[in-house]
Amino acid sequence: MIRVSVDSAPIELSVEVAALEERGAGGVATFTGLVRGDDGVTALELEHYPGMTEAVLIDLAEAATSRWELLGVTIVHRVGIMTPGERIVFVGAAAHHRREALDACAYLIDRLKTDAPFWKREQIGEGARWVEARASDGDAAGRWL
Amino acid sequence: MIRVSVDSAPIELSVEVAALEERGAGGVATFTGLVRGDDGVTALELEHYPGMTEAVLIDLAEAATSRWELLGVTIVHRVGIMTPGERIVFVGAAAHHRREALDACAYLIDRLKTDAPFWKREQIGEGARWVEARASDGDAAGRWL
Amino acid sequence: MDLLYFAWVRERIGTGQERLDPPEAVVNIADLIGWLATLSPGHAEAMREPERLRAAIDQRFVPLDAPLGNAREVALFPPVTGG
Amino acid sequence: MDLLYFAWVRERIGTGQERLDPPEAVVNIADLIGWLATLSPGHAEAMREPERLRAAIDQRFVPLDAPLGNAREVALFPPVTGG
Repeated sequence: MIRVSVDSAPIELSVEVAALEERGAGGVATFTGLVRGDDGVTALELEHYPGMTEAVLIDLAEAATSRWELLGVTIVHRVGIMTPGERIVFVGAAAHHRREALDACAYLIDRLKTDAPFWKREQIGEGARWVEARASDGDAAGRWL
Repeated sequence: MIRVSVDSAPIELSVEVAALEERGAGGVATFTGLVRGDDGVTALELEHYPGMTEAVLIDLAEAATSRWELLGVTIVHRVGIMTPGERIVFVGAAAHHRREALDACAYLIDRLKTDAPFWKREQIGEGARWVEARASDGDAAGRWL
Repeated sequence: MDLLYFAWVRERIGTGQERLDPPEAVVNIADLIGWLATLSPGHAEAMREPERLRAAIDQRFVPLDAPLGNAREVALFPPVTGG
Repeated sequence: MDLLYFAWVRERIGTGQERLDPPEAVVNIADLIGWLATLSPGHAEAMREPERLRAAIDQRFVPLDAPLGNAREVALFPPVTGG
């Protein structure tokens, strides 16, 4: 079962986890990305490519289910404006065995970082800057080739 | 910040995740182990070694924090009788960077499986059997040596 | 052809979407970037460093030397930074 | 010396804890297992396959050839299966 969502509403972690836990799996692995409040960032804005973003996330979830034996995959990404401490992204995988769930979870977030059309803009007091892509993200996604 | 708990009460996932999210991290990785309902198992009983179990889990959490730069580590293990779908164990790690959080989370559950004195007994209808240790768990823990 | 722009590409151009009809000599993404740069000072600023741009044709990522073919929708944007 | 038993070791012996005073010839865990096996049919059944047993001395895992030394608490149990 695949669930993909791109939404400006806050991510309801309990609801997402409960849906994965109900798949009858032996284990659920999750990763949640949060807005960090260091570096003076007061707000973060996420822009995406409507249509393409959702399609990429569905492809990514399907790639994970064909690579590992999974009972559930969830990818939820927030867009719009959020503040420090809020959730940006949630990925989760449910599987009979923990290794599958853990590996799939790492795979989903690594590949999402390089393959999904989202762009972050940091608000720092009165100013704002577009976040630059990091070479380390490409390296992390390359682990899964 | 380390939190370790061995308790017969159900694991409150939302509470545990919220505590990790409040550490100001960029990411939180979690793994939750659940009682599987296949194989006809009607209940699972977890026995532990009071005193030693808690000490081993604290050592394990400290080993993770010295190996990776973590803002929070949580290990919660339930004991006593539980039914299919209920949570047996929750491990979580909060870090500035996702790789640390993901690796620490996998490390915690892999090593918990081989190092922490817990024993599982499956109830199947009228009968019961002690679960046998699996060689694959030793292999998984060996990855981290 | 529908052109879509995201992030600082959108901001520099001043719009996120426009419909344009590139000349026949524009056969690939790199050509398109070069031609767009001639349209306005905002376009010029957005297209100034092609190596910092990424592209999608009909919602699939493509390299900058990809032919436009019968593209209905072409998007130009910086490297992605989600998650 | 406090002896602790867990899981099927405890069930076979019929108690989770007992205080015993092993003879001087019992110097390591393997000796202890052999001596315990002589105490009762339940002990004998629990100690029948030493290779399936694991041990801790004063709440630290030890191999079966570990000397007892001044152990105050010795635990015997099957391989762990938590998580």
